Amino acid sequence: MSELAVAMPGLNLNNPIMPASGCFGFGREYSNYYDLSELGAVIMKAATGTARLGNPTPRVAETASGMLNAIGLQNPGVDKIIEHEVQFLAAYNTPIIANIAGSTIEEYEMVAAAFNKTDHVHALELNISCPNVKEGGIQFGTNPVMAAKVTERVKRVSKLPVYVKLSPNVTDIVAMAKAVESAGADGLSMINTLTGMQIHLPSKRPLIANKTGGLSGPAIKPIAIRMIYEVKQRVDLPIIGMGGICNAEDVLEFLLAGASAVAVGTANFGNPLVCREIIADLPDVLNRFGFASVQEAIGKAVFV
Amino acid sequence: MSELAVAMPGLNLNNPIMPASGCFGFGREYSNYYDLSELGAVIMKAATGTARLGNPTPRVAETASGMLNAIGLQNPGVDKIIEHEVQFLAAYNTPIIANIAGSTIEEYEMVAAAFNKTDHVHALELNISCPNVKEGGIQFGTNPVMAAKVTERVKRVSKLPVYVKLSPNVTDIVAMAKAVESAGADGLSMINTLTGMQIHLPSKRPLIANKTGGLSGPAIKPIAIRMIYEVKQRVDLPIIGMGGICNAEDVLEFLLAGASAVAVGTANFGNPLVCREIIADLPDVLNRFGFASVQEAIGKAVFV
Amino acid sequence: MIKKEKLTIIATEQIAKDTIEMKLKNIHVSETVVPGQFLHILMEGHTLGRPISIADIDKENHIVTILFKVIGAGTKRLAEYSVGQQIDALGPSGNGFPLWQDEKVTVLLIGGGIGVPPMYCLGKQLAKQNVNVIAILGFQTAEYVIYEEKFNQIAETYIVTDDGSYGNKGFVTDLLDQVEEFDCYYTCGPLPMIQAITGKLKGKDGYISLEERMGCGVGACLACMIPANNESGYKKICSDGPVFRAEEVTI
Amino acid sequence: MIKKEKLTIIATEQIAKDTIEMKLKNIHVSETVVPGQFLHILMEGHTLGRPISIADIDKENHIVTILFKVIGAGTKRLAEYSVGQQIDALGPSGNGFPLWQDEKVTVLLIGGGIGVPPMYCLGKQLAKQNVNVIAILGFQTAEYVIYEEKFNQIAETYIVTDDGSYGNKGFVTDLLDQVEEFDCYYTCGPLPMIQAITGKLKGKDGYISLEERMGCGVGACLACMIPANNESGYKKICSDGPVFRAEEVTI
Ligand SMILES: Cc1cc2nc3c(=O)[nH]c(=O)nc-3n(C[C@H](O)[C@H](O)[C@H](O)COP(=O)(O)OP(=O)(O)OC[C@H]3O[C@@H](n4cnc5c(N)ncnc54)[C@H](O)[C@@H]3O)c2cc1C
Ligand SMILES: Cc1cc2nc3c(=O)[nH]c(=O)nc-3n(C[C@H](O)[C@H](O)[C@H](O)COP(=O)(O)OP(=O)(O)OC[C@H]3O[C@@H](n4cnc5c(N)ncnc54)[C@H](O)[C@@H]3O)c2cc1C
Ligand SMILES: Cc1cc2nc3c(=O)[nH]c(=O)nc-3n(C[C@H](O)[C@H](O)[C@H](O)COP(=O)(O)O)c2cc1C
Ligand SMILES: Cc1cc2nc3c(=O)[nH]c(=O)nc-3n(C[C@H](O)[C@H](O)[C@H](O)COP(=O)(O)O)c2cc1C
Ligand code: FES
Ligand code: FES
Repeated sequence: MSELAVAMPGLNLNNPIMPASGCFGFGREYSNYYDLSELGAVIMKAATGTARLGNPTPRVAETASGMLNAIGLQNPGVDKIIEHEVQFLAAYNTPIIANIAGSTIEEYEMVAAAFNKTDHVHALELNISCPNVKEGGIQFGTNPVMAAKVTERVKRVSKLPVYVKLSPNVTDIVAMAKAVESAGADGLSMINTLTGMQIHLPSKRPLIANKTGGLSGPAIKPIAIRMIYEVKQRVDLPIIGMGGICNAEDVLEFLLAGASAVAVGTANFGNPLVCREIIADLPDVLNRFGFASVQEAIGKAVFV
Repeated sequence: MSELAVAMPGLNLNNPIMPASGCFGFGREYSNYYDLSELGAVIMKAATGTARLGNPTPRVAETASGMLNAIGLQNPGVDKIIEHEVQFLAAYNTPIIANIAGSTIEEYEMVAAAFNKTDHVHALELNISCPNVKEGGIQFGTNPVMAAKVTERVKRVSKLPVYVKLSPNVTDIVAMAKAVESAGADGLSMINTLTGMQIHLPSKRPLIANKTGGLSGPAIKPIAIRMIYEVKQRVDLPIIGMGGICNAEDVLEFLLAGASAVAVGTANFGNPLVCREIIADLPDVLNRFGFASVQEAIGKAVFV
Repeated sequence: MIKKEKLTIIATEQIAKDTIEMKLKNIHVSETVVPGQFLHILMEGHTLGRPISIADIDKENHIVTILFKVIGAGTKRLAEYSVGQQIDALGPSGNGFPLWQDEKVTVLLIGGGIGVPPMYCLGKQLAKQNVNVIAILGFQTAEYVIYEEKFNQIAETYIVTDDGSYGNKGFVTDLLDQVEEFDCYYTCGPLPMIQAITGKLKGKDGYISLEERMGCGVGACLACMIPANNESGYKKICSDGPVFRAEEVTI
Repeated sequence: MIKKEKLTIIATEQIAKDTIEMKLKNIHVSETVVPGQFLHILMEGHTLGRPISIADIDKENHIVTILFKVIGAGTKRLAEYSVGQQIDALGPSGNGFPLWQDEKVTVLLIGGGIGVPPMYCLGKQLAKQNVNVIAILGFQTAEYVIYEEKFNQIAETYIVTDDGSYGNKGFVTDLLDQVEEFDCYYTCGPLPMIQAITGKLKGKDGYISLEERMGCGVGACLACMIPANNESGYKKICSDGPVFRAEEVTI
């Protein structure tokens, strides 16, 4: 196994770097910048049961060392994604992870089941930061019972390993992780964005038309590292870590905290080549800090 | 009433700017930089029942647009604070707010009662981001029942108005605010720091000796604004807003979101004169965005 | 094709109130850019790029000109850059204006405020291709007027200011009836201006250049949507635009 | 007295591996600083100040010199500043070394790595006051050696490197028995070095300069504590230190 390779349920990655869901579309645009086969894997933009148009604009705003977004799950629906986008990505030599979302458990099931139809998707990332319309709009991801239920139901219909993507907007991240672990999750993906708001002074309105948006970028990295650390101490699932990663040093910090692989989101916007550059830099950074391989660095922070 | 003045329970502020607890000590050091009477009020470093030595060092770390701290409530104990520090601050023409902390409800009560002995303290800020040693170390501030209980008990013993300082490390900030409102809180102070971690790559250890620390600074401002917005829609208490404020524009953003006054923490470290400079800039910023006074701007963001 | 490029600043100057003109040297951008395209400028310390239109192209010397108004942290920072420094940008980004090449054609350019620069880039190209160009340029006040002489060289030019402190008083739309017949119009400026223009000129062949807050600048993040009358129901301003046929999108 | 000051960079040069020497002009700092004090350097884009010791003082020309090692984001950024630019800093910060003024006194200065510069500042002052100065300076390797000639002018100087690539091979403590009798020692450098020295020289009159990660740099935030044998049980490095009597604090 090469120094950068990592194996996780359903995923044999040549390296631990993947673009984060929603920050890379379905790869088409970035395929103009470099060969997507260089990536550890690609995590696609969220898929829902039917096409969604998303939120009104503005949908993004810059914040100190971060950004807010409220795209609103805009996507062409799972069938078109499988037909056009998975087809496009399948031409590259890189595993595909499908991020799935829904407004009801039934929609999650339907989307998960749809991905059984293709052989090109290697894992599901279950995005539970969505409001459950049947439960008064409470997010699946902020209630351990609801999170466990949707995980269990998706596991039941899907033939693929399921990585549950945890929301950081919770009092007890370990309780959330444990809930989805006992519901059968194969892995965790963390963290999604923190809910934030910015008010535009001239208009006195929230800058994001949706009022609130998800905070991402380097600003949230300390929160991501803390949550991964906490979960890793108490839960046995492999973790895809994310939140503010910009360079290979950041990747090593996530590996040390307990992530087995990482996703890079917001940083793609400041530099479309960032994933490729991180992959190129990673061997040096590993060696500089005394690791022979990615596998060796996972969870190696010293907490005593 | 002057354009910058604000009245809140127990506090007649000449302006809405106060240094945040823990970021200004007891004012002595910053009194070398400017006259503390210029401040709207001073919020003192947390007081506990007896002297505490705090956490091992390193206690601070820089993060992207923010910092982590785990000072650990180091303070000389409430009696010495009243004797020496309140005495020192009383010489200035600015209201004093005492931040109080404890490991048990009894300690909070004891500290709150102690501040009845002096006439120089105008309000209490109840710091509930402390572990309750009698309840397995769960933070008072992450459990609505515990938060309400400590608020009620402190209200019962204290003659001063009580501003409860909410922790942002919760799933439902509105539930926390409502809990302390019904327990008799006179106001809210929000937000305290978000729990974070940074791993030092050369040593592979958390950079903060306490492992986790509280994230503050501009990085968290969008989270603070969102939480103040959410609480302001549902709870009637006046709010002291804080989290990443660096300049007068930031202050206006907090006022618009619903804060009646603000506290400036981390920014003092980058510029010891920051509170004074914000006070000087605030009239211009209010006027530029069409407000005749601070009072007029409070809660004036348009959310429809 | 859009690429990540380093551009070297060879001149930077304030040419009107809060308005900076910057000349940038770069082979790829200068050789491939067409009027209407923009640079997505990436600056250290800023999470998101700043889209700025190309205002002039000098292919021979490998120079492109941008004009920007200092309105927030990013443009303030950009204004502080000095000659010799390099900036990172994605470019040329987006799709440009369709071009006529016929001396019997008359086009009307309508620019508002900082929407004027891309109109100049377009007008200069059209004039070179022997098209008749008329330009209506609107500014808040006299202090913000830019590129008047340059426009005079390529077009019959009308200036309006909101307060009448320079040129005609009023809005660009006030002049629409006063200019001669045209075959096609192009416009760039604040959204209310564009809405007024497309309203008044309904049925006319027209192209509009739109703005929206952007994330990626390349079409991947779906930040910059505009409702459209196509199958998917939307277009992306960064990659399908910023130039659209007037009736193609819903503004 | 500590103030917030702007200092103008009048020279900046790399003088050893990863090591920058920077000369800064400022009246207040240069006139009031004493050896052992530091500047708490504030840089845009950085939440916290960077404490850097004063390495040399030129009161006549209002210049102070700092030397710093590029180890992270802040010192990297500082190394990019150029002549003419200004930096913000709080200073002079902290308390300096107590000074002797007696030609019968011999002092030993022990500096390790980037702890050498404040030792030079002190040694130069003591030499001026006719004190006999001996200096032991330790570096990782030859590439990091700094200020050797300067020390030769003011002190009997011994250089050691960890790997023997320059001077003696070994640690500064290896030389403690070999130097002549001294009345008092001063030391600044990595904590393990200071611990070894205070251990070996227990009972001797000695002063140590300590480092800790700082928040405010002025004594308000309680970030930079060191356990001490006083009533409160601690001292603050930024405002009570960074210089302490060896037995006053617990390291
Ligand atoms: C296709 C296109 C071409 C443009 N061409 C020009 C030009 O030639 N000259 C010029 O001065 N301006 C132009 N703009 C507007 C310009 O991008 C914004 O003024 C600029 O990004 C503001 O950045 P800031 O950091 O100063 O403002 P801030 O308000 O601090 O910016 C915060 C964020 O909002 C975004 N933003 C703010 N205003 C706008 C806006 N009007 N449109 C899009 N994003 C915005 C910024 O990009 C940034 O992400 C263009 C916009 C688009 C979309
Ligand atoms: C009183 C005092 C005097 C000093 N004098 C000098 C000097 O003359 N020359 C010199 O090169 N260095 C000196 N140092 C160490 C210097 O402050 C750090 O090397 C520097 O702050 C590192 O900043 P960075 O951004 O490059 O590193 P980063 O690791 O990126 O810094 C992150 C944070 O950690 C802090 N930090 C990192 N290392 C240290 C350290 N060793 N001590 C204190 N804080 C640290 C930084 O200030 C910053 O807040 C001194 C430290 C102290 C406390
Ligand atoms: C513009 C944008 C769109 C996003 N869309 C999705 C999405 O569709 N599904 C999802 O699970 N996460 C989505 N995310 C969250 C990211 O995948 C990631 O978890 C988060 O941004 C933290 O990583 P970062 O700081 O590297 O961006 C989105 C983030 C951004 C910035
Ligand atoms: C070094 C430091 C010490 C703090 N100590 C306290 C404290 O003793 N009590 C308290 O309620 N909050 C404390 N806080 C939190 C601040 O008062 C404030 O709520 C938080 O830092 C957010 O504001 P800011 O981003 O402006 O710093 C501390 C913050 C910092 C950075
Ligand atoms: S800015 Fe990302 S799609 Fe247009
Ligand atoms: S750094 Fe704040 S007390 Fe020393």
